[in-house]
This record gives sequence, structure tokens and C-alpha cells, in this order.
Amino acid sequence: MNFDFSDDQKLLKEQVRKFLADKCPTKVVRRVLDGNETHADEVWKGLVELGVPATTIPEAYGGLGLSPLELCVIAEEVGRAAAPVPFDSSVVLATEALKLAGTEAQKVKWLPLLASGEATGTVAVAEGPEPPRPRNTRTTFGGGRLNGKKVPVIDGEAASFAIVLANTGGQGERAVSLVLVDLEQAGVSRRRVETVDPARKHAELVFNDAAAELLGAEGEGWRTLERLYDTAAVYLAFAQVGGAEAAMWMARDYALQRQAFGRQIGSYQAIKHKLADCYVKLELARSNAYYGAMMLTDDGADLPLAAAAARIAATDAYDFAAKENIQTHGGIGFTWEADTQFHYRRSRVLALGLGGPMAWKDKLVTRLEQKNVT
Amino acid sequence: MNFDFSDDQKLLKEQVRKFLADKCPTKVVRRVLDGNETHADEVWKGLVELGVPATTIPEAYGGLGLSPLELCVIAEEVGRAAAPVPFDSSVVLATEALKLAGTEAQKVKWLPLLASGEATGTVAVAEGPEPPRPRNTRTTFGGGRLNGKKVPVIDGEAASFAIVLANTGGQGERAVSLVLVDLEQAGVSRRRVETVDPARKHAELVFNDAAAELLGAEGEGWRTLERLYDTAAVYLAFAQVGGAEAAMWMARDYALQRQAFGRQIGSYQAIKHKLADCYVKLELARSNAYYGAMMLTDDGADLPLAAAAARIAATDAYDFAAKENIQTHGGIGFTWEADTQFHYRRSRVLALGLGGPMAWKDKLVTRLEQKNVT
Amino acid sequence: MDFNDTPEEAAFRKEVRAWLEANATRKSDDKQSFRARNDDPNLLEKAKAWQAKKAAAGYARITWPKEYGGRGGTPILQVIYQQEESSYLVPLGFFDIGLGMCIPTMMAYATPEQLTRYVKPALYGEEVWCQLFSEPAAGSDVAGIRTRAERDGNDWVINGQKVWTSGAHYSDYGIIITRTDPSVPKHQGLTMFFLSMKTPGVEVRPIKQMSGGANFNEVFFTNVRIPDSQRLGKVGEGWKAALTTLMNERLAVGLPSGGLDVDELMELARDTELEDGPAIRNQQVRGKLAEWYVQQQGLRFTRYRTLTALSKGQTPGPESSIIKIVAASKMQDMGALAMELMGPAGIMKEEVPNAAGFQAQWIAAAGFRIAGGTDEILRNIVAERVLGLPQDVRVDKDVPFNKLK
Amino acid sequence: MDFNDTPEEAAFRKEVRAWLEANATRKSDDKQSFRARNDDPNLLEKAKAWQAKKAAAGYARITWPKEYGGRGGTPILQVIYQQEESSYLVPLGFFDIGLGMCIPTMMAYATPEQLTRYVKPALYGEEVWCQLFSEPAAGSDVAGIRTRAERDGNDWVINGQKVWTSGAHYSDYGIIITRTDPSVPKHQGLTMFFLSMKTPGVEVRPIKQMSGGANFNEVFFTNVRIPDSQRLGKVGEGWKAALTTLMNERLAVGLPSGGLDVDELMELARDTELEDGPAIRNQQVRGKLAEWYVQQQGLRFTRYRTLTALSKGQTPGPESSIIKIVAASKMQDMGALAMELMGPAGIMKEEVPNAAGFQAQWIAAAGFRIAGGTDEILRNIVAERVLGLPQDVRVDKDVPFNKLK
Repeated sequence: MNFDFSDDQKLLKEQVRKFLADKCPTKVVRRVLDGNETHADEVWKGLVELGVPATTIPEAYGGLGLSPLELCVIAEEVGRAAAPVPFDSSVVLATEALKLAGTEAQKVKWLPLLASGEATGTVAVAEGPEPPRPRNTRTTFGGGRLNGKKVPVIDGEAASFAIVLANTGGQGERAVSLVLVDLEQAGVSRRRVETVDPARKHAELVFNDAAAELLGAEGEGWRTLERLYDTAAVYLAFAQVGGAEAAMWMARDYALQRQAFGRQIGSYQAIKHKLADCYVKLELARSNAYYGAMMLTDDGADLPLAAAAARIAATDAYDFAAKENIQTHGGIGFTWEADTQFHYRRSRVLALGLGGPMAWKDKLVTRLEQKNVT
Repeated sequence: MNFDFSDDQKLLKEQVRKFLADKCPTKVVRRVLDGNETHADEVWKGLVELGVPATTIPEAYGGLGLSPLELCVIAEEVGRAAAPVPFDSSVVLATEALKLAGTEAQKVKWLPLLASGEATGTVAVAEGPEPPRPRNTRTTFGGGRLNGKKVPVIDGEAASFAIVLANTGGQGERAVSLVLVDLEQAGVSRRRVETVDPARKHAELVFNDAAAELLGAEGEGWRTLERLYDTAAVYLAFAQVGGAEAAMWMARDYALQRQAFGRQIGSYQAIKHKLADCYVKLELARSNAYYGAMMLTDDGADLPLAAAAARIAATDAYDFAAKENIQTHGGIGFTWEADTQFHYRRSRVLALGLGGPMAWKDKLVTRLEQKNVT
Repeated sequence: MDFNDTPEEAAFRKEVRAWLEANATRKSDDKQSFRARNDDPNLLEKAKAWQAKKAAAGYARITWPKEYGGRGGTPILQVIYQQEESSYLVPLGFFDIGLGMCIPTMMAYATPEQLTRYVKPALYGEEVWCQLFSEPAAGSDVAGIRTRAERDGNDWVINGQKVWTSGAHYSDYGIIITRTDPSVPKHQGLTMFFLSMKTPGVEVRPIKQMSGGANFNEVFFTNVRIPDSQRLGKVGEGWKAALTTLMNERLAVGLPSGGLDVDELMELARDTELEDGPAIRNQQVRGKLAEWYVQQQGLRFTRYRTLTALSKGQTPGPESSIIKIVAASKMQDMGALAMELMGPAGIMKEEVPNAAGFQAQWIAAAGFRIAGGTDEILRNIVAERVLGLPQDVRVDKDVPFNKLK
Repeated sequence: MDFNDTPEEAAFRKEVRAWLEANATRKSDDKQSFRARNDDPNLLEKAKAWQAKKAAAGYARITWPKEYGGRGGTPILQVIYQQEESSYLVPLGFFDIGLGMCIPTMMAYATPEQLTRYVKPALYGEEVWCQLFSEPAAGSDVAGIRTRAERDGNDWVINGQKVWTSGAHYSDYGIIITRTDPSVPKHQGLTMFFLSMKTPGVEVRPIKQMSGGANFNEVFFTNVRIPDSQRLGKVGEGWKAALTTLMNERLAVGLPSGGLDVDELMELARDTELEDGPAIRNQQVRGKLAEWYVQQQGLRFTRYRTLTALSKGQTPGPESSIIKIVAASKMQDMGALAMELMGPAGIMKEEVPNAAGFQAQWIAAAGFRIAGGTDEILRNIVAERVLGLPQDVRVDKDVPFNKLK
């Protein structure tokens, strides 16, 4: 039985944690939240120097060729710091999409740029307020040209390229394909959109005969996206676990410090049991995330189930920890000055980006039914 | 604004409460739970003397001709005492079914017997482990003969007659009709079935060419049953409110008396907040039940929604109070000697008899959609 | 059982309706007017004008005695007035604390001359009042305040800081609770005063909330000198006075209104396609909708039970103590579900009708679960006052305030 | 990351498998054998025989030192043995308290002669032990016990009542915590002893539980006289000894097994038609199934994390403290939903495959949320030991026991 990260992986985790504690304290998150930057560039540059975007990129493409486990521990630390950097968009989604479906030429062109931090990418799926499906994908791709509107696109303002879900004319799920589009061209316009978490900037991307190319086979977009989301769900589960843990300890520290009726509020069962519940949810999430991580490295046959379970548990843990952290703080926790808001906001961005908990619960049971049949 | 029971109704409530506190303490419930009686006959006889089964039966049929509000306050007290008597089966379901769909002859025959306590009735719908629907009703009625099996039937052992949902050969919902069958005949065999609440006895009824007659028009069985269940849902919501309140105060009294770590356990927030949550659910249930009661008396246009809301809230309140009453008692609360079990068991019988909370939530939203359209 | 007025109530309602019809504009769309109201830069001026009109007509404070400009009416008449007024486009909300809490406290403790001076201007909206109770280290535990008032001849000199003071930035007067004797246990060394917010040494700074709004303030007191004549109640009996104030707060019957509720969520669920069809057909969504409808109706009818008691001239039962516990979490959970229904775009503040509204409520609810009594304090109150369970151990009860850790 | 054994573990597992294959019958169907086991009237005799066989082969207590009949193995080897044994149809469960808690306490406090006398018979299943701690007025608060032991010459005389004593009706010996000095604060006046359950004045009465079972007992002590040589630890240091016992309880890694879980509920949901089709297609049911699957897997993998620590020779982290908190409520809620799926017939104990099982779990869960630490006590433990939050106020800490109210 060896259901744990290795000492090397723990060392890497510690290193990233120290770097972020030092360079990305909450005042940096606040700066991005309050300001106009697309992200905290100095934090991002530091992470690039640490090799973060290169982690899982094969050495042949200029990466470090490390295993998914290394990226899992990094994701947890990025989540803990609620770091305002293009991690989920570029390091997870765009990189994994290229690795999963890119042609050799596409990989040769983009992976080295991603590894070195010279480029960032994103994935653009949603088209406004509806859970994205093949049948409601109105963005079209044909004859090398992309037309349509994607919103919200995480880090879409600053990204060098986007991987876009577009209608290519097939039937049912085969109606859509993934398309790679360079965002630095005339056919692309970008506009920032306001969201509940201004510390992670989102954009609307409008494509007007933008030059683009298929990523993966035509009609395979939806299947590839599902595989991509399973992988991303595990990494983001670690980010959510990190965020949940940060929120839990923030609440706990405050509960030790704050007095009411002559006692630390942390000595009242209402607070103690609330935080114990945070811990319970956190450990369920962590254990499910570990199994997800193992399924990223192993033969991965159980990845679809493991990813769904990890995502559901981690979303629940982060939602709960983030909101009860505010509650534990009382009035001060609801002020703009308080650091509690970062996790409250971020928890929603992470909860909805790959689809919300209801959809994943449905998916999980579908996969369980399929597994029981086989 | 007069959203309350009248002084006379409150007086009646007090009278029934005193009678049950005196004649139906928990040791009577225990006697039936542990024993073979079909119900606590001396309690039932006392309720008959108080006129309980006659409450809403019109004076023309030997009843008291009181309003549904009187029966609501009685139901609350029967629920509070967890009384082992054929109240829900006979006073609510059978009586209301006859009033709703019976012919003059049927009413003349049975209502006076119900009012005087000479007969009790029940309603037999389920046929084993599936939520009953027209399409899975296998009991058939034709040519005056009833054939099939109904289980579980509450108070089916002792009842004089049953109102049975039977297939009469139509299409869709019109496949079923209600049928009135005298249970004291050769074509009927009865067998007690074990349930989670031995204090309320249930039976299996087998009909073998039993003589029976339609109650209401052929093919109208499902529609009538829905109306009957809406009415019953309100009365049972009061019973559930009474039970929930009894469980809550039982827990509270124990929390005042029991000491741990040198203090009453009721001084710990874990217990205080648990019981506060009981109270919150109880008041939501009570307020919804009041509106349901009003819809039984008023023009009743909003009854379908009000009944669903009352039932959902009351089921939730009783479930929660019953289980947290055991929890508050700790080990002693889980012994056979403890009175906590009566409400835990009864809460499930009341929760499932007319269909469970999931089905009623679906029904509620359907009715809300219909209301918003009109 | 009915929802009808008594003849007296019906007559009063008719009178109020006629007056409102003659003096105000009926709302066409609740939400639109809600927005219109909040975006108006001259809102305070307009509110003052409306308050003056109301006061002149005798509707400003119906339960007050006639000598103070009220009409000696029952609480139910006050409720009926509010019900009727809520159908009209009138600016409200600036005077509730002053008239609901501060002036009643003044009535209990101030001199006749002071009442003559202050009650009428407050009633007519000419002077706005605020309540200076909470402090950074005394939120749920109000009696733990540290703001000092020290006697200096015939004056008192106040130093300290208050927080969460609604409306301090537009208030003219305030009532303040201070510590005048730190050498006795915490509840015993308190004294209450009233003062002008223009007194030298008073500084008001708005607090920006997580929601972006700034309805609350910090108020700093630096050597603020006021005469002993502004004391309310005896020296050392400030806690008793504060309870008078807080008791008046509890008489208010109401829910935050104008928000998005089950209807709007159903609308969203009807209009949103999930994987397997409209969200309204999804049983998980239906289950949630049903539960929230049951809560919404439960709160509504709980309120009707309270109104019935008022209408009968009885004291309402404890049932209304559940309202905020239920409403706040419901608002938070509904907001979260609404966002989830919209998919990844649920975080966006634009594009969807009501999206920003649900998001705003999801954020506001995190504060609503705290303001005016946290979920935890309210459960304590229900457990102690309704169920008769004992107080938690109070280690600070008999210890001199300055000996507390 | 993998779930594989280390070479040493694999070798041990192979050895154990071979031995089990040679000495026991493999289970064909888990649930059937579960029933078979519990219905056997000669179960205790069979269990004793199996225990003797195990002990002779050196598998009865793998972590014990060789001198006591163990093999000085690591905890992970003990777990591996249990994993393998769980595939075989062997009678278990009578010796866990004695070997897991009582004898380790004896090892800490008894004389070498006593250990020579008692350890081997316990290990070989010849003598069964029980633990006499809880009392009617001392459940969660074990240190509040009142059973008195009074010195009389070289003897002690015990009077009082214990409760919730598992297996007292078939036990030969027990360890008991008593109050020997009520004039000092509660934790200080306790002393531990061991005694024969056949000592005159000991009376065992089974407790019937809500579930109908009777696994627990009340044990009454009337002038029970035992020699001072049966004292464990110093007079007045019984609490320290009790902590030793309870600490050993915590080393047990495990979940109640053989119960119905997500798989069985899915089966039921597949086979049950609701209004709009099979229950498994209902999104509310699917949502619940997913949540419980996530909990089930979360607990499973949490256990794997603990096993990993054991396998590496490390002390496990606090993660396993969550197991019972999650498992007990899950069992209760799943039972309730299973019953609901069956409609009005959900209350019936017959007719449906697994119906009685889910009902039994719904009832048993109400006890499982209490036994071995209530939900509330476990949350206290997590909050205090894992999160480092302070204890609640302990009013009884420094007060002489006989001065407590």
C-alpha cells in the first residue's frame, strides 16, 4: 500500500508553497481583484522560473516531463494561495488539450512556448448562460475560418491562443470539434467581462473569420473535451482542496483569536463543529483527489469515475469552507478589506468552470452504471 | 387577519390532548408495539366517545358536522401521542373517501357506522414495494368481483371495509377505479405484515372473487385518490406536527436533566442548535399546515399546492425531530425501553403512507407550474 | 380562518389607500422601482420630504401616542400602513433606526424638554438618528464594548470606536453606549448617552462591504465632550437602556423584500436548458424548488400568524424568531443554484436576466447570515428563549471588566 | 502511487493465504455467510476454537511481542492478516475488546505472574474479557463514573453499576474503573482493577436495544470483594490507565463491514419504478447516489492513506477520525431513501430483496451515531485534536467530585 505522494513530490509542494507564501500573499490577490491587471505577472513569472508550466510537458517539447502527480501537488498550492495566475486555463486546460489531441506540428509549435512561459493558452467552450452542449454550440468552423462568440473565457484577454469548441456540421455529439486559434490576429476581438471573482479575469472572445485549425479529428470535439475535463477535474480538485484548506485554517486562526463573552469563539461548539465539518469534507475531498491523481498516472481505466468523485467532493469542500470562513469571521469577514472573500469568490469560479456539481453527479452515476454493466 | 384556530377549536384540542395524555401515555403505545393487539381499543373507544370519528361527518349521516379545522387540531393531538388507533386509516382516509365519492346509499350505510365507532374503514392502494400507479395496479374489479392482493394496508386486519384501488380496464389514468369492499366476507383473507412500526399494525389483504362495488365513477379512481390524498396530507401534516413537537420537547426535557462534564447537556451549543433547528422546521411545518387547513375550509382552490407544501414541511420536521431526539438521548435513547423509538418508527409510517417526500416535491412543482400558467 | 381585515382594519386600510393614492405614485414593477430608488442621488432629500408628508398626515408612527405625533394605534395598523405603502413608489429606509429604536429609548429616559426638542424633527424626517452600539471587539457580545466615557466636571469625555453603524454618514444624532466603570463586571459599568454627530471629535468613515456597498460605518470618538444632561438613564445602567433599544428592534415585523425568490428561480429554470432538457424538468432542481417554496410559504404564513396575534391585540409568540435563520441561508443557497443553472457563465454579471440579481444575493446572503444576529446567535436565542435551554457557561459574568483577559 | 504490497508484505500475505486456505473455508457470498454466522447458536464455541488455531499459528495478535504469543510484527501486517481472513468463513468478534483493549492495559500494569496467568488464555480464546467503563450517568463523560471501590484491609469492595458492557454475558474477566476517592476532582479519584466476572456480587443483565438485538449489558456490583493484587496502576491513577485502554481502542482501523451500501442501493433504484420511470433515472436519486458514492470512496481512500502510513512504519495522521462521523449519518440517510423508493411498502420488512436490510440499517444507524462516541463528541475531538481549538469550558475540572451538583 503506497497511497501517498513521494518525498520528492512533497518537497516540490513545499517549494511551491513557500514561493507563493512569499510572492503571492493575499495582498497580491487583492491587487488583481481591485485593479486592471489580467493576472499577477510577477507571480506568474516566478512560477515559470520554477518550471510550473513545463511540469507535465514532455522533454521533447521543452518540458520537464514529470508525472501528473507533480502537477497535482502544485495545483493544491496554487489553490491554497488563490493565486491570480493562468494556471487552470493554461497549465491545465490548454496544455492538456494539446497533449491529448494536438498534431505533432501543433505540439512542436505551442508546447515549448507554454513550457517556457512565452505563451499562455486557454480553452473556450461556453457561449453565455447555458451549460455548453454540442447542440447549443453556435460558433462555427469551416474552411479554416472561425466565427462566433465565446463567453466567459478564463484568461481570454491575455492568452496567446485558445482551443475553441466549434460546430463543424456533424450529427449529435459529432457536431462539434476542437479548433486551435491564435488570438493575436485581426479576426479576434476581446472584451473583459465582469464576474463574481475579479481576481480571475474572464473575457468575451468574438471571432470574425479568424484563421484557425482543427485540434484533433473533426467531430471528435465533444469526446476529447470530456476526456480533457476528466483530467482537469482532478487537477482542479487539488486546487479546490488547497483553497478549502486555506479557508478552513483562516477560520480556525480567527476562532482562536476572537473573543466573545469572555472566551475564544473557537471554544464554542457552534464554531468547533462547523470547522470539524469543514475538516470532514476536506478529508473526503483529499482522499478522492488522491485516487484521481493515481488514475492520471496508472492505466487510468477508472479515471472517469475517480475524476467525477474528486470533483464533487472538492467542490463541496471548497464551497462549504469558503462560506463558513466568512461566517466564522462575523461582520469583519464581510468587509471588502477581509481576505475571506477571495476564497468565497474563487470557490464559485472553480465550481462552475468545468460544469457544476449537479451535472457531475449525473455523470458519476452514468459512469457507475456503465462500470457495473461491464 | 385571522390566521389561527378559534378559541372553541383550541378548547377541543386541549380536551383531546388531556384525554390522550391520560389514557394514551407511552406505555400504551409500548403495549401495542410489543403485543398482538391491532390497536389500543380502550383509547379508540374513548376517542369515539369524544366524537372524534364523527367530527367531519355531516349530521345527516349521524356525525357532528364540524369543520375540517376541528379534525386538524384533533390530528395534531393524535400525532403528539403517537396513538395506536385507526385514526389516519378510518377517520381520515376512509371517511373522507366516502364523503368525496360515495353514493347516497354508500354514505347512508357506512358513515353512521363510522361516526358511532361501530365500524372502521381503511384505504388499500399499494401492492408491494413500488410506488402505486394506475399502470402497476394489478388488482382487478369487474362484474361485482374483486381479485388481487393489497399490501401493506394500514389497520387492514381490524377494518370493517376497505376502499381499494383496482384496475377496471380503462386507458392510462382511467384504468383504475375505487372500489368499496366489505372485509367481513369469505372472499377476503387477511394476514398481518411486519413493518418498522409495530405500534401501527398493517395487513396484507387478498381478494378472491370478493363481492365489491364501485366508489365513484368507473375510471375516476386515480383522480379521486389524488383529491383524497391532498385532503389527507393536510390532516396527516397536523399529526406529523404533533409528533415532531412531542419528540422535540422530549429531547429538550432530557437535555435539561442529563449532565455531562458537570453541566446540563442542554447548555452545549451542539444540543441547543440541534433543538433550535427542530423548532425552525416545526414552525415552518406548522405555518404550512395552517394554510393547508384553511384551504380545506375555504374555496380550496389552492389546496393542491398548500397540501403538498404542508406535507413536505411536516415530513421533514417529524423525520428530523424523531431522529435527533434519539441522538440527544445518547445510549439510553437507543434502548428498547426508551420512548424515543415510537416517534422514530411512526415518522416513517407517516412519511411514506401517502407517498414519500420526493414524489410530493415533484407534485408541488408541477402544481406551481400549472398555477403560474393560469 | 381567513386573511381578512376586521371592520376597523378595513376602514383604516381604505383611509390609507385613499391618502396614498392622492399623495404617491403606485409602483408599476416592483424590481424596476427598487432599482430606480437605489440609484437616485437625491434619495435622502426625497425621503425626508415624504417622511414630512407622512408625519403631517399622522402616518409616520402610528403606534406612538398622539402627544408625540403618532395616533395611538395598534401594531396591526402600523403593519397595514406599511403593507399599503409598499405598493407605492416612495423612498424609505432612512428613519427606521431612529424612529424604531433611538427615539423610543429617548422616550424612556430623556427629559420632557428634550423630547419636545427631538421627537418631532425625527418624526418629520428633519433629523436622522443612528445607533452607536457595536464595536470591533464587541459584535455578538455587545456588552463587551470598550468605548470609554469619563466624567469631567459636568461633562463626559468619550474616546473609542464604534463600528457597523448604519447610516452614521447621514445621521444628525446618535445614541451611544459607553463604558463608564471598567472596575465592575461587564454589564454593570455601562452608561448610555445621546449626542450630535457634529460634536467635535466624532469622525465617520464608511466601511466597504464584500458586496461593494457601504451602508455601514466606523465611527471614531476622540475626546468627544458632551454634557451630563445627554445621559440616558442612570450611570452604570446603560445595559438596561440598551436592552430597551434592542427590544424595540425586535418589534419590527418583516423580511427583506424586493429580492429574487422562488418565482424568479422557476423562471430561470424554465428558460435554462440542461443536458437533458429544461432545468425545470430536472428532479434535483424540482426538489430544491419545492424545498424553497415550502420555506418561502412557511415564512410568509409564520408572519401571518404573528400578524393575527397583533390583530387580536395579543403579544405574538416566538414563531417569528425563525425568519432570519431560514431566509439568510435560503438566499445563499438559491443564489448558488441559480449560478449553477447557468453553467460556466453563472459567474458572469451580465447577459442573463436576473443573473446579477442572484449573484448579488449570493454575496449579500453571506452578510445577511451575520448582520443583526449571526445564525449562531439566533439559534442560541431560539434555544434559550423559546425552548428554555440554559445559557452557555459565562466565564465573564462576575469578573470586573478590566480583569478579563 | 499504487495499492501494491511491499515485498515483505506480499510475502506475508502469501503465507497467510496459504495458511487460511489450509485451515478455513472461503466465503462464497458475503451476505449469506454474514447471516449464517450470526444465526449459529454455537458461535462462541466455534470462535474459541478458531481463535486457538490462529493463536497456535502465531496470527492471533501479530503486533504483540513474541514472549506473549505475538510475532512482533508491524500494524500493517495485522491489517493484511485481517484483510485476508475477511474472505474466509470464520467466527470473529468475541475477542477484540479483550485483546485490543483489556490485555494491553494488563500489559502496562499487571505483574509478570499475572501476565503469565492471563495473557495466553485470552490469546487462545479460552478466556474472554470485557471492559467495564460506562455508567448510566457517565457516557460521553467517562470520568464521571460513580461506581465505588472502598478499601477494606487488603481487599477492595465494589458497589455500583456499569452499562453498555459489550459481551459481559459471555466474558470471564473484565477490567473496571472505579471511584476510590470522591473528595478530589473527578479525574483524580479513580482507580482501575481487573476481576473475574464470576466473583460473587457481579450480576449481568442484557439490554434490549431499539434494533431488537442485545449485544450490550448492564452489570451490577453488590459488595464485590477483590484483593488489592487485582489493582491496575496506582490508587487514584485510574484515569491514566483508562486512557491507555482507550488509546488502544483507537488503533483499530476499520469500518463496519458487510452492510448494504451504494451498490445495493443502485440495484434497488434500478429495480424500482417511480412515477416517471426507474428510480435510477430520477435526478434526485442520482444526486444522492453520487453523494454517497463520493463518501463511500472517500472513506475507503482515507483508510488507504492510513494503511500507507502504517505500511511505511509511520504514525497515521488524524484523517481516520472522520470515518464514523460520515459513515453513521450516511447509513441512516441511505436507509431512509431506500425505504422511500419502495413507496408505502417501504416500511414492510418482507417482500423486497434487501428491504429488511436497509430498514435494519436505518434503525441501527440511530445507534451507530451514538455508540463509541456520539457525532457530537467526535466533532469535539476533531476540533480539539486535529484543528487545535480549545476545549469547551469545564466547570467540573477542579471541583471535588462529591461537591459537584
